[in-house]
Amino acid sequence: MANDYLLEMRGIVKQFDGVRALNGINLQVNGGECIGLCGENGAGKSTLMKVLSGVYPYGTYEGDILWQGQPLRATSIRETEAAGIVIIHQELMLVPELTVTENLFLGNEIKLPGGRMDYDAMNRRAVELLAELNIRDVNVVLPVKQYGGGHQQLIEIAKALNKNARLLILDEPSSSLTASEIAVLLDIIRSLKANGVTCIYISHKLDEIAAICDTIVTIRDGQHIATTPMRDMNIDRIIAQMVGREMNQLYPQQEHSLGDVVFEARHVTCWDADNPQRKRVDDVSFTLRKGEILGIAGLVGAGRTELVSAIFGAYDGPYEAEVLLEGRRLDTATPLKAIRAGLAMVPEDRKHHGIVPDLSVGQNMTMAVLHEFSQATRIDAEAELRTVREEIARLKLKTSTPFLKITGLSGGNQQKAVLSKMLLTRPKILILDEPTRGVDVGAKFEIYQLMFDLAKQGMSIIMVSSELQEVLGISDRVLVIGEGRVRGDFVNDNLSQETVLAAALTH
Amino acid sequence: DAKNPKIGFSIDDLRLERWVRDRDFFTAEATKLGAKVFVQSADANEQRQIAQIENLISRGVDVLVIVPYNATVLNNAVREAKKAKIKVVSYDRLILNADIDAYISFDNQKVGELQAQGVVAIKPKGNYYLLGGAPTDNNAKMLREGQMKVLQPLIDKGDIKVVGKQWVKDWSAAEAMAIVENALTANGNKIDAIVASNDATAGGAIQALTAQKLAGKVPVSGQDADLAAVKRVIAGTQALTVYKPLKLIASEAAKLSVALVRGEKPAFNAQYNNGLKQVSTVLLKPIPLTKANVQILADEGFYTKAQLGLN
Amino acid sequence: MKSNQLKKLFTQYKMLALLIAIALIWGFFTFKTEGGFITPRNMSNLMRQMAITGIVACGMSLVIIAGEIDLSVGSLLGLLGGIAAVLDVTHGLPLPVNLLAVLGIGLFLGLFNGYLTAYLHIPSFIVGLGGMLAYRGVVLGVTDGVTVAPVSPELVHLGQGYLAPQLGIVLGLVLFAVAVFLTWRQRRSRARHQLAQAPVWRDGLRLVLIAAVLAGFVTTLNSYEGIPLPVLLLLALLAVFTYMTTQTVFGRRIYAVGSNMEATRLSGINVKAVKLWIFGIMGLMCALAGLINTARLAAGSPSAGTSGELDAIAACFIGGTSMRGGSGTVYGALIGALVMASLDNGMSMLDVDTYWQMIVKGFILTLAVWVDVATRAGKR
Amino acid sequence: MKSNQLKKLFTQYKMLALLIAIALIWGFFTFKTEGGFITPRNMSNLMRQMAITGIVACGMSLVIIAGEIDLSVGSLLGLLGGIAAVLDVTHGLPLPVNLLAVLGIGLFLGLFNGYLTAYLHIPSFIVGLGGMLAYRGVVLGVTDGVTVAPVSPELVHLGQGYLAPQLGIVLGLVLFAVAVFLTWRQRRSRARHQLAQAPVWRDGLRLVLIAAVLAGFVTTLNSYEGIPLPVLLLLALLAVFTYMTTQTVFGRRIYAVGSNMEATRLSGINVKAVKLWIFGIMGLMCALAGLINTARLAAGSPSAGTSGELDAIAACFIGGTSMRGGSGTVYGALIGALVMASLDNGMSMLDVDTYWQMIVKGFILTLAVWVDVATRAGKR
Ligand SMILES: Nc1ncnc2c1ncn2[C@@H]1O[C@H](COP(=O)(O)OP(=O)(O)OP(=O)(O)O)[C@@H](O)[C@H]1O
Ligand SMILES: Nc1ncnc2c1ncn2[C@@H]1O[C@H](COP(=O)(O)OP(=O)(O)OP(=O)(O)O)[C@@H](O)[C@H]1O
Ligand SMILES: O[C@@H]1[C@@H](O)[C@H](O)OC[C@H]1O
Ligand SMILES: [Mg+2]
Ligand SMILES: [Mg+2]
Repeated sequence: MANDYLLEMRGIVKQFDGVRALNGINLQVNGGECIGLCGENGAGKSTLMKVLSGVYPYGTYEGDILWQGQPLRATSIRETEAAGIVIIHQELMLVPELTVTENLFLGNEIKLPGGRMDYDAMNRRAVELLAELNIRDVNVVLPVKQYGGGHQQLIEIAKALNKNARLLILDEPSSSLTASEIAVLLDIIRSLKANGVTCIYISHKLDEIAAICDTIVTIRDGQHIATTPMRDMNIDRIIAQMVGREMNQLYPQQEHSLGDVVFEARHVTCWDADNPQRKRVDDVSFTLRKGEILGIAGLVGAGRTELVSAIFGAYDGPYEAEVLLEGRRLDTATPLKAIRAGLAMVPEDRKHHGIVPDLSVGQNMTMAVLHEFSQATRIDAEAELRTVREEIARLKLKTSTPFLKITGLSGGNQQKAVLSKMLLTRPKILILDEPTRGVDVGAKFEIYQLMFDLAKQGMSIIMVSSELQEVLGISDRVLVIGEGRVRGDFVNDNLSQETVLAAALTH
Repeated sequence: DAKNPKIGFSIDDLRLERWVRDRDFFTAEATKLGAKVFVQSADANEQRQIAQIENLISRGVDVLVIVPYNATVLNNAVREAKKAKIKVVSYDRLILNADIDAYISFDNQKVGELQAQGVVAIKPKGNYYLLGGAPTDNNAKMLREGQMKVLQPLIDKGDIKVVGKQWVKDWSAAEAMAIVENALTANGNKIDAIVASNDATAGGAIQALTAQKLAGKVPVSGQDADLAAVKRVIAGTQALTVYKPLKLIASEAAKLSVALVRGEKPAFNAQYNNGLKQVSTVLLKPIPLTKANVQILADEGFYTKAQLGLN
Repeated sequence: MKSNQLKKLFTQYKMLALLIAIALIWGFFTFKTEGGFITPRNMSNLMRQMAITGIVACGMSLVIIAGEIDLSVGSLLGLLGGIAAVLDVTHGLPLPVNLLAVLGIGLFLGLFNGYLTAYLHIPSFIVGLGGMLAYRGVVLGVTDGVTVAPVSPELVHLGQGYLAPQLGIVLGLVLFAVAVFLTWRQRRSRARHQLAQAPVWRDGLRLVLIAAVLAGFVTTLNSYEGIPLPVLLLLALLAVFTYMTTQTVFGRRIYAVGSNMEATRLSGINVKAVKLWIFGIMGLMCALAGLINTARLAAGSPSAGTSGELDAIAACFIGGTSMRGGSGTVYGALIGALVMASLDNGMSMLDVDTYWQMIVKGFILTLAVWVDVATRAGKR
Repeated sequence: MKSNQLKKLFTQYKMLALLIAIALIWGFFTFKTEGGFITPRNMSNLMRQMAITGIVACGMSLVIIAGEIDLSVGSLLGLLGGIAAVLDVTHGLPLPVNLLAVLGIGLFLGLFNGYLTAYLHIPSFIVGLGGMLAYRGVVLGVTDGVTVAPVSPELVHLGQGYLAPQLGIVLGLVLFAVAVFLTWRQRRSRARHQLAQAPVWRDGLRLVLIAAVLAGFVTTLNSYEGIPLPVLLLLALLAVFTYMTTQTVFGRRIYAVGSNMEATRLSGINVKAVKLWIFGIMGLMCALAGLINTARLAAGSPSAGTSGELDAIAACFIGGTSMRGGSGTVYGALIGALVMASLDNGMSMLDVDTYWQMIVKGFILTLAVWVDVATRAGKR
């Protein structure tokens, strides 16, 4: 069966510890086109691209990859790069201690005889590369850790461009870029396309996809759903394909009444841990009413995580914050004090800040309140188990047994376990930082429902989210943060995305 | 049993040259007497030595011959042996405060005297440095006593000034070298003689002297007649070593052990107080060895002529 | 469920593998020594020889589970043993006072190490390295570089005494009763929570096995002189530590801290305090080990405990404690200590040259960890 | 830009702080020994005494920068020194052949350690622990437990020889020329990249200082006997390693691996190979150190190098290498070694009791790392 696809992936299956992240995916790519790869969080987009780019070497997945009609069985990234496949990873993959130039050329150094770095040549080329991306305020001989997330993302893109790709994979390259930077990026992709480079573009910002992609491929739960030319699509239809149902089902809108102001954060200011001159959060104040769900929106890097960490006493660097609950000033210098005062936070980075991998599901859930189960010194295992079982039932947490190691759960269920850990402390104020990141639709829906239930019972909730629709879908009020400052405070009364975005982007 | 006794030989540290030879001579003689020898080396670690002694006891030996690393810590181990009706012989170094049956050694005080005399013969006056042995070794103290017996009168007379003295951990050459290097510096090289307590430490000292081009000019003593040391004596960088015929002590010890098992009466010629009791002792005579009489070693077959480079 | 059971089986297997390894080692040595290895006297020796490393390994396993390391324990053990000897010999303190003093100092120094690590954020590796030097220095200072002897018979008894045989038998019976009770309680609790129950015959078999081991243990040691006091102490520590790590809040937190310190902190747990106390316990264990060591030597020696940290660390790793923290057991560490002690004892009985002994031990340590790493799921 | 300068200043400060610390230490000892400390002879001793630790520390700093640790180096050094002695004394191999053989074996054993770490994924801590035991065992086997002596004068010369004074002067001049050239090149390159340029007078001052230090170094050593060969070797290694870590592709990859191994791997770099070779180089350094050590003792001693790993590791940490990998310098490690050696030398000249020496060293190590940790920006 001869075909003239540039790339064909057939029946790709990839498992992690028995969980199928990719479940027999097929993908065809024509030379010169730009594919928009869409799917929800956890659909398997990044995993598919990692298989393609050799991060997961041949033999660790099932299925075949045909590159220009020939089987590609790469065992290392070097081989795929040699073939012309280059990937920009979703997570930043820079080496903080090395300079911008050294990062740009990592693995592709220009050498002088004797294995010497040809710094002159590399620096010259680095400046050129960054100029192509319209970046002029980066000094290529300084360590990359001195630059923020947005710049680092651009440096990653430049690193990939430096590799003369035939197929360029961009996995959420724009998540930390400003609008003007995104415009430059899209221009670059257009000119690459004009030069015959094929692209696979992954983004949750569907307008970007609509703007530059020729073909839309959607996947869901590790399976291929559809391949459609963009001209037959619009954003709503992409979403429908992604989630498998209509938008309005996504958010369980439920009425709940708001009480008086119970919580207040005043003058929260955070300084960068590595650079005490720089403010990450600059004098933010806001209030919260009983039973209210406050959505905090903003671009990535706006400082939302820092803001809520500081309130919870978990921020790494120096900070100042004045926190009042029911009119009383709280001491929230450490998470321990915050929890005792009635605050709880589900952190953004589940893997590093949420779960304790060596403990079981149940042990993770009771961690924060374990002392409540202990008589004298001994843990009352039966009481603990009873509580865990109740919680599992209440949150519809899917686990074979409470004794399973938590790493054996799917992301969404891990998230529920972490949520449960915090709910067991019976907080008055619940802070959720990106609570649905990496969570599948069903679980998402359940989490939303739970949030409404809690709000109805009088709990106040602060939810940080990068998904604007989520913010608009469930918040009573929306606080917009930009560059560490409050850029807007809206009551969510048919609030539009445009209004929020405009606020986030104003300077 | 009495006819073919089992002997356990627990040695401090086979990393010191002389003990290797002691082991070989001892085993040879004991085998000749119909005994079987189990050898253990504790590598200068007291805990290991105790464990090894305990293991030898379980092994069912009839007599234990011990070269203690630390003379003071074997009390319990010896008690265990006694409980199992095992005879205990202290070899070369006296085990203190313990109920041992016999001690066999060269007269260590005498060795110390010979060392001091050998050096004094060359440098009757001047600045002396005293390089002692391991602080855990009872012999080191006896040696120092012997040395002082010779030196004290001269010190009192004002002929000799002791500019420094140190104990050398584990009789280590490297440690001795650093000590002497720094002593030379601290005294502006004005050290006229070094009384070193054995050949390993002497080797370190001479290495430090060599760096100052003082080797051969400053007399250094030693003991054991280690091959390297004998070569230094021949080369003139070491003034003397004290030759303790190891074959003699080893075979005497083997005979002594077998005799104890067989209930015979060994020929003791001295008594030492080890803090707990008077220990019956066999004392052997050490021989001072200088360039003039090294050929004894070849004559006695301690080394071959080829080894010594004498033809 | 399946993968879970599989993993559980494997964890059980790992301990089983170690026990089989011990059985093989013992069999080999017994054969080679024509039975000498397995005699009551040698078993008694073996147990006593492993006691000191075992006591330190108990504490060390907590430290490693919590994701830290303590290199100062050898010196600390030496220091505390030295202090015990000085207090006994020079100051003639009565034993109970002496014990209390030494335990107090041990606790204090352990907490000090913990403070440097947890509150001043000096990596524990460095704290240990510094402590290794400094505490050894203090030992030399305290003992004045000479061996402090002879210590009082009461103190010696701690290291060389035995439990009267009758009491040993009673102890064995009590332990067996406890095992029966625990099995019964577990079955009841599993039944109450409708959890899969092991078949009765398997629990029965397990009890029979436990009975056999206990009987063997007690009669063997009794047919020599009884259970040596250090071994008794080790058994008690095993019980206390197992209880602590599996049943108490503090124990659970040790695993949490080692597994993911940041997540633990964000769950409102005072991770610094947890670490502080782990080091405090380590200090207490050093005090106990130091006392036993001084008792065994019947003297306070300035070089006591040298490189004791390595033995303890090796025991933990052989016993399956993970280098990265978060997992491990105290009984694993003790089995590790037993493996090492058996090798030492057997090879020394066989008259194997020291150099071979060291090579074999180094090899076994690396091999054990390699097997552990290689059989863990996941590629990288 | 400002914060950048600040940090740079601080990094410079750290080295400066160390240099000031050395100056204070030297001043103190000079005062206390009434000048004895600062005599050419003692400076020569001091440098020679630090050479072995320095050589090992060069290799160790790479290992630590790459995020690993190697505890086997002390034993490995002893083993390789022992092999050198045996080949020399027993087999009478000519020096060049001997050198090649020992370096080859060192490389091989280093690569073997690296293989276990990088390819079999055994944590380097364990590999080191196992190696520490096993290699020491092999030394005992190879030397048969006896000190192998006397080694040939050629070999001894390696450890005790000196560079002829005239050559020393030439060397000093060449080094100064290199410094001038490098300063000029740096100014040019900074100008090209529009980085803030230090004022000319400051670079000038720096060169004057360098000239003074070089002149002092050469004349001091020359007024004794010349530059000792081990010190020369150390200087050469400093140059090679600095060049390697700052200018070569391999060197930069060491930092990349230690700083973010995953990112490095995903950049298509064979991180396993990088680690393998780092351990290979460590093996080579052990060979050099072992040779020098044997030469210095004029004998192969079975206990040579004992606890050499601790000195080297301490030197790296005092010199500002980060425990977590990714940052550190070779010259920092050498300054760290110099601090330790100065303390050793000075205190022993003052006849300070060993125990105080150990306490002071342990304290200084912990203090140095604490200062490092505490002055790093950030709260936790
Ligand atoms: N290394 C891993 N170990 C275990 N599970 C993994 C691993 N990487 C991914 N997964 C799981 O595989 C599934 C697919 O993840 P993947 O990262 O490919 O999603 P994605 O579509 O890129 O999502 P997102 O939009 O959030 O980036 C998820 O359920 C995730 O939890
Ligand atoms: N992966 C990263 N590596 C380095 N720096 C980052 C990274 N991600 C974010 N940053 C830095 O952190 C700053 C603030 O990030 P923060 O997490 O507070 O943003 P946020 O508003 O919470 O966004 P989000 O949570 O959606 O990522 C950014 O300006 C950026 O400089
Ligand atoms: O022969 C010496 C011996 O008597 C002493 O005890 O230890 C060192 C040896 O050199
Ligand atoms: Mg992804
Ligand atoms: Mg965030």
